[in-house]
Amino acid sequence: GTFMPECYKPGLGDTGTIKHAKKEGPYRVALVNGHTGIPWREQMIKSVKVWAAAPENAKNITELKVVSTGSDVAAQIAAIDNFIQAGYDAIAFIAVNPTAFDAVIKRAKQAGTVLVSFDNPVDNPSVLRITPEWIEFEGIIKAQSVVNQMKEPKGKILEIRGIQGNSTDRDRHLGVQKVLAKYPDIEVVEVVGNWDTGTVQKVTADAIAVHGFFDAIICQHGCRGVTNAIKATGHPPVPVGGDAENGFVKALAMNDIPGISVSTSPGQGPVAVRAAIALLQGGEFPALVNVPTPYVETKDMKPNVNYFPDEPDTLETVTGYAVCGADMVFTPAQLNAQSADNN
Amino acid sequence: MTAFLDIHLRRNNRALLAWLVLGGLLVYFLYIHPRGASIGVLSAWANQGTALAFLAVGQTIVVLSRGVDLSIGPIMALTNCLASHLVNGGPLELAFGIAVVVLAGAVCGAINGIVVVFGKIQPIIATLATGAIYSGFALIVRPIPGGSIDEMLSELTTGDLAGILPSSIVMLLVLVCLFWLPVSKASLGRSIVAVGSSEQAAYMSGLKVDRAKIAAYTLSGIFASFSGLFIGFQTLSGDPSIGLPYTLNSIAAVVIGGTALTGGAGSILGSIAGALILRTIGSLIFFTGLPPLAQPLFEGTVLLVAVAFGATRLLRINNRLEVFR
Amino acid sequence: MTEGNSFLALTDVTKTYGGVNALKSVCFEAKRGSIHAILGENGAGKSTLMKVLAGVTQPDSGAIRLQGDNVTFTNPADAAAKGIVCIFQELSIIPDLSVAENICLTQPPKTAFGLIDRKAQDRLATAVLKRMGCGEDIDTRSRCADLPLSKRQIVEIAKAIVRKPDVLILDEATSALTASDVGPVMELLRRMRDGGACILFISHRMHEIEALADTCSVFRNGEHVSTFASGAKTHDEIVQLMIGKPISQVYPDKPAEVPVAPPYLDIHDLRWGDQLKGVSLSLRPGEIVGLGGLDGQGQQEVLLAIAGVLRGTSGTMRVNGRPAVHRGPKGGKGSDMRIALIPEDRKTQGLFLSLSVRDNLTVSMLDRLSRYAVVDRLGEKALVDRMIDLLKIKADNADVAVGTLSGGNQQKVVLAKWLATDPKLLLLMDPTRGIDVGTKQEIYRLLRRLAGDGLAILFHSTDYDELIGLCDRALIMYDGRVASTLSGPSLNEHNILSSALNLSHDNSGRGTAAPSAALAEGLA
Amino acid sequence: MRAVSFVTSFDGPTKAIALAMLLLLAVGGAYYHQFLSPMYLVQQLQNGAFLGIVAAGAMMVILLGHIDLSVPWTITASATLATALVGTNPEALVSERGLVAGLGAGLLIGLVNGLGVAYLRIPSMIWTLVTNNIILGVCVFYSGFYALRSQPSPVMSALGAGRLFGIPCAILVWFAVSAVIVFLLRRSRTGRYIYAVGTHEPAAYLSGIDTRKVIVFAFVVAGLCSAVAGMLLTGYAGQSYQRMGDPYLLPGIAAVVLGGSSLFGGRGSYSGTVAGVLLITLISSMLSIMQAPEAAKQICYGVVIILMVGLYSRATPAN
Ligand SMILES: Nc1ncnc2c1ncn2[C@@H]1O[C@H](COP(=O)(O)OP(=O)(O)OP(=O)(O)O)[C@@H](O)[C@H]1O
Ligand SMILES: Nc1ncnc2c1ncn2[C@@H]1O[C@H](COP(=O)(O)OP(=O)(O)OP(=O)(O)O)[C@@H](O)[C@H]1O
Ligand SMILES: O[C@@H]1[C@@H](O)[C@H](O)OC[C@H]1O
Ligand SMILES: [Mg+2]
Ligand SMILES: [Mg+2]
Repeated sequence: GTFMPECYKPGLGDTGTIKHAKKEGPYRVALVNGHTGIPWREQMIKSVKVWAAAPENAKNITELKVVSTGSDVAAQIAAIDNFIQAGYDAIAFIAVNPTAFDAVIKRAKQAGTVLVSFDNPVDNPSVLRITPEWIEFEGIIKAQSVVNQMKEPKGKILEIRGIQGNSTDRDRHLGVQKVLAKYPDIEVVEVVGNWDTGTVQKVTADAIAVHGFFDAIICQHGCRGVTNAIKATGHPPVPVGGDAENGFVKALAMNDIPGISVSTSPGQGPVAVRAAIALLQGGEFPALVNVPTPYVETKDMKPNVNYFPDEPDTLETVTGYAVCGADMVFTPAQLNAQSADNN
Repeated sequence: MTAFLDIHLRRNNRALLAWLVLGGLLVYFLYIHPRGASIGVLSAWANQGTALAFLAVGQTIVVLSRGVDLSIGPIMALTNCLASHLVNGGPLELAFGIAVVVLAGAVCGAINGIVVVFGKIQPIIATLATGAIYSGFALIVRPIPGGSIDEMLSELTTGDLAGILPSSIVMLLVLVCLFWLPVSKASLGRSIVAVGSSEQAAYMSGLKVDRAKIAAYTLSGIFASFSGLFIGFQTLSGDPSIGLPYTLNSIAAVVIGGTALTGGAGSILGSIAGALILRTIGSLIFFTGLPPLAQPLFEGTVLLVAVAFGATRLLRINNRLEVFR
Repeated sequence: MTEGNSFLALTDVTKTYGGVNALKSVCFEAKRGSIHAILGENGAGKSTLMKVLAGVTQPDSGAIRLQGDNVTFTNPADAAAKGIVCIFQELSIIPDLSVAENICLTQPPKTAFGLIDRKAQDRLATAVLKRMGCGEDIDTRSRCADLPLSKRQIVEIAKAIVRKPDVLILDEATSALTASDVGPVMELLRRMRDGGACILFISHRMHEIEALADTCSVFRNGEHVSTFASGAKTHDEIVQLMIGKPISQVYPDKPAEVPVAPPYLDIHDLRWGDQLKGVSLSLRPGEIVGLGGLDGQGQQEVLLAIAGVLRGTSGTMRVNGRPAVHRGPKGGKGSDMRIALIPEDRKTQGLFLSLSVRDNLTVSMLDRLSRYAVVDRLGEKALVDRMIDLLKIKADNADVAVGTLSGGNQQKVVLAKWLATDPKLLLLMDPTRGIDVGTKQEIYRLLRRLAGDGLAILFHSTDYDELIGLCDRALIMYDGRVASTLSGPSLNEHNILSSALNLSHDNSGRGTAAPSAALAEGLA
Repeated sequence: MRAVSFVTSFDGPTKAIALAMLLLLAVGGAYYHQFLSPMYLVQQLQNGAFLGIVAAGAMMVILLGHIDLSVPWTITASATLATALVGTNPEALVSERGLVAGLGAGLLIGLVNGLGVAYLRIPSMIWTLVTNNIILGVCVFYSGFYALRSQPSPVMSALGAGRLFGIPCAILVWFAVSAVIVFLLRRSRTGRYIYAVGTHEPAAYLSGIDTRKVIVFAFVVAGLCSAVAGMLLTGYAGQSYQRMGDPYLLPGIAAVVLGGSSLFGGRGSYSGTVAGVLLITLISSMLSIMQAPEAAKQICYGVVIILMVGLYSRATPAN
């Protein structure tokens, strides 16, 4: 059977399994992040380090190297190449672009380096890819919940999209379309919020000023901007689907705005690193893994569980994946304590 | 060759300094690299700098004419997206595809030149605007990353030559020699420099100022298309937003390479060194023991030191009026 | 005037800039094989006419005929293609290119592959410079920006003559040349004339015109006033044509003796790099002291050092009795020193060409014109009016961009802006370059009056005539030192010349005939 | 300096932009009559306030012929620092220390920018790029050690999100900043110096202006403006967040140039900058509402800039 199937579920359109030749541990592992200056990514890095520092995990790791290369794809490819050259056993990475890595994946294969691609995965069936199922994430879970929380499934919905030209945005949008297609009485107004709170807030406020009223709002990221705009324009509280940043979840919970917070947790980082180690230990994985998608609707939100009144608004409230084991959930305190003093 | 590619560098030693710094950084990088110096490591190192180096070359030519090209990243992205449709198939198709891609880069560059010259618009804003337009077209050509590019070409250009030299660097130098060297030694190159040094004087002297500027931007577009092609060879695909981090970095490379943004003098080779320096700084974090959250700060600081080197010229100035040059 | 043999003819050329009539229905013609001098006050329209000829400016109306054919030029390249080459008043040297590259800028010699042949280019440039008598002075490989103004002007002339023009226009192209350089240039121009060229020569130096011109045309207020054969009119008659009234004495009388007073400026053993090798001088209030010599002997550097622009100078400097340490013009203009520096190049150092006359006039004294850092606009207006009045600046109004004024009026603005600061020590770097006799006379009188009011004036000039006519004393520099101090009767051409060449001026020193002859011709 | 005109007479670019905006509203209004509603228009002013304040600062350095590329992380860093201090001092007045610290951060960054450009003579385009990277580095590093708070102080909230007599306070802040800038440029000595240094620095130096101080001053003002925008944006969004400054850099520069300022320095009017901000804000809002695809937005944005700037650069030929 595959490794921890309750956590590493085969993804939609899965194409078999992945297994590598077993290697003796402990291992040298690298984590290659792309974009810098994004809280989710920082929390992801901290999560990996908290997890790797736990004695039962540390014993399998001789070296854990974490680098962030920024948004230049050439730099990210070079980072992976260098870790391959340097003989690292496994590399987990968040690709800055899903299609750019075919050549380096080939080189990894030749060198016998295990690659795990997560969060924004590559489009290459020969590496283990761990990702939320974005169509399900944004559609079946978020859009459906928003529709369900509407008084009746008709009227106008505002959909706030992410950065254009990005495949994640496209997949998430497809998810929304798929669900809303079932409701002929729902009209969708699409605007672009670039995953940026301030921009989301402006476009939401503008859309409200022009359209007057929306029956519901679906937002990808930066969704605190939606609740802000609702408040500022005096728009009546309507169901809002959004991200899991503390600020947004707080805003839903504390203002009784119906809605749902859906997220991919930065806990994906350790989930991916653990998979890399398991692969080295001979574990078998579905080639495409869909991590579960945590979500919570407003009515179920609880302080210090789903949101943290004393933590910053940019904290990702879902700090890990409970189904993936007790060691995959991190408290804010643990994350904050994670100092950055060794590699 | 330095002499040819240095276009009246006021102090030739700025480009030389850039190469020395690069040499130092590279040696340090190879030293801390667990694998040490090997052709694989060298190729990976060269590959990650080549796309930026192509852009830096193009940017330098525009800067020499006292312009600046903020559309260089978008042209790179647009040509990369085009390549992901066109650079596939048999040898003829490949040749045709590459020709179209380079032509597209040239056309974008020429449009920049025309907007600057006939629109009488300052280069920064003109190319900011055309850059937005090219980005729009890149999104049309390829709404999300994808497509494919010939793998054989990829291996040829990103691998090594006989296990000695990274082929990317060789290709870079060959293309520079083919496309810029003849220009720099002909009247056109001199006109570009003259315009950058003093546009009014060039005009009064009866030089074809407009033609020189358009040529500079066109060359920049051509080098941007090489960059788009090369990143395509590296990634085997097209991505409409691939150019984003490149535009400002190409300017940084030019400055680090010793070319003054005030035009008229500079060094193409210096800019290549500048580009490689920038990328080597990025590589250093792979194997230093830096905490991950300190890495961006480290990169910034090294960049700061590299840039602050430029200030040492003040120490040699004894006539305060020369400060303003 | 006969239409027949004129090579170049302009008819009814009119050009207006806003309210200014720069050219009013000008008819003008010039022949081949002749040097045709163009004279006129600052702002008479000389440069505008030349710009029309050279394709820089398009006339509002009128026609240009070249060898009988109507021609229109939309840019300088057009004009050059027809054989008209102009050396503009604002130089058109490319600063970052080398001397050789500048000289061969438009038609570089090419190799078989169509690339520039650097060796041939160097040879060509060297040959031209040699013909101009400065074969050794200028290294063809040096960057033009590093050359002093006078050398740049040589390159500019060389650059024009290698193009073998049919019509060569020199718009004050000799204004920055030192006497020693002028001679060979004149000789060259004569040879070109003899070769059939049509040369239009603008200069405010009357002796150059007398020595060179075959024909003279005088312009006044945008109108062509008169054309006559050189020598047909006396100096005074020409001046009268130019300014519309007779002018008697160019230089004001010198006071019998300068009032005794402690020196305002006292410099001892000033050194800077290898350019100043121990300069000592002192200057009393009320004194006008000239600074002369061959070009590049440290005259500019002395003034820059006093103004605090140079770093790393040694020696002592006392201003008003107190040791002076200050860094730059800002410190210099402070109330304890009151130093004003009129820089060498008005376009790049003295003025903000795109800003208004008003802004230029007040920029150096805004600190005194404002309260709590807010500019007092009434006070400003009063000052501007006063300065325009004092120097008789010809401008439509104070709001026009200073770049639109004629060269002479621009120079007056530079002077005015510093006089407005009420200086006690005035450092002038060749302030009358490109300025007409009338204006020169005004400036000389003004300076003398200011000296009379107690101002100390240090005056660097490339025009020896001026040193003799205006200054109480002249310091002649040679190789970073003051070679001699001349005053009274010993302040004469001969002594200036021999000091400049570092020959003792006591004996007749005619041994070195060659350079002296060249110099003498320049001064003639 | 005559070029500075605000209330008395509007210059060419300002008028051209006003016309363009009327045209835009007329065409847009035909699709959605709400584009003409006061609520929508006031909202555009509010949306424009952040960009407007950034552009005011950008203009100061652009008038000198320089550029400030550190805007993104100056905004983010000042906001991050401000909220971090607010978070640890929740009492009402004490928490305003955060606001002061945020503004101080902007000032300090501006000072560093200015010192590098003026005293080290490093080209601003590269120096401010470097400082931007350094600040990013500091912010990422800092967040590794501390649990940062992200709430704005009461004053920040009031200014960023509150209303006074029905007018969003952000607009009033923009107005106040504008008043200061206009006064500075038109009436103060420093304003004159800015135009002089921007026109030709060596001449300014020889005129007895300490050009270095003028440059430093302009960068400090720019840094302050970025910080003010950061404070407002934090109040508006109810939180600080990383990369919050990213959307303001290029539009800020574009607005200034659309408004007729020359990137070579020495020329530009503040009214043009305001008009440029409004045009950019309006276009991007209207295109967004009309659900134009991203490609069309980009192309439209580029074409508008070329048309407008091309139009008046041809109307007023330089020399
Ligand atoms: N007012 C000024 N404006 C612009 N640049 C200046 C100015 N004053 C000096 N500089 C130049 O800046 C550089 C650094 O100045 P430097 O430190 O040598 O001058 P300084 O004599 O120490 O004066 P200061 O103490 O004012 O810095 C020098 O190369 C100088 O030419
Ligand atoms: N570009 C311009 N814009 C406005 N007015 C101008 C411009 N160029 C020249 N003028 C005006 O035209 C008149 C003639 O100027 P021009 O430069 O031809 O004089 P000039 O005879 O060459 O004087 P100078 O001996 O001082 O060089 C002057 O009043 C001048 O102010
Ligand atoms: O998955 C996303 C992650 O990649 C990004 O960095 O932050 C937001 C998340 O939704
Ligand atoms: Mg003239
Ligand atoms: Mg100092």
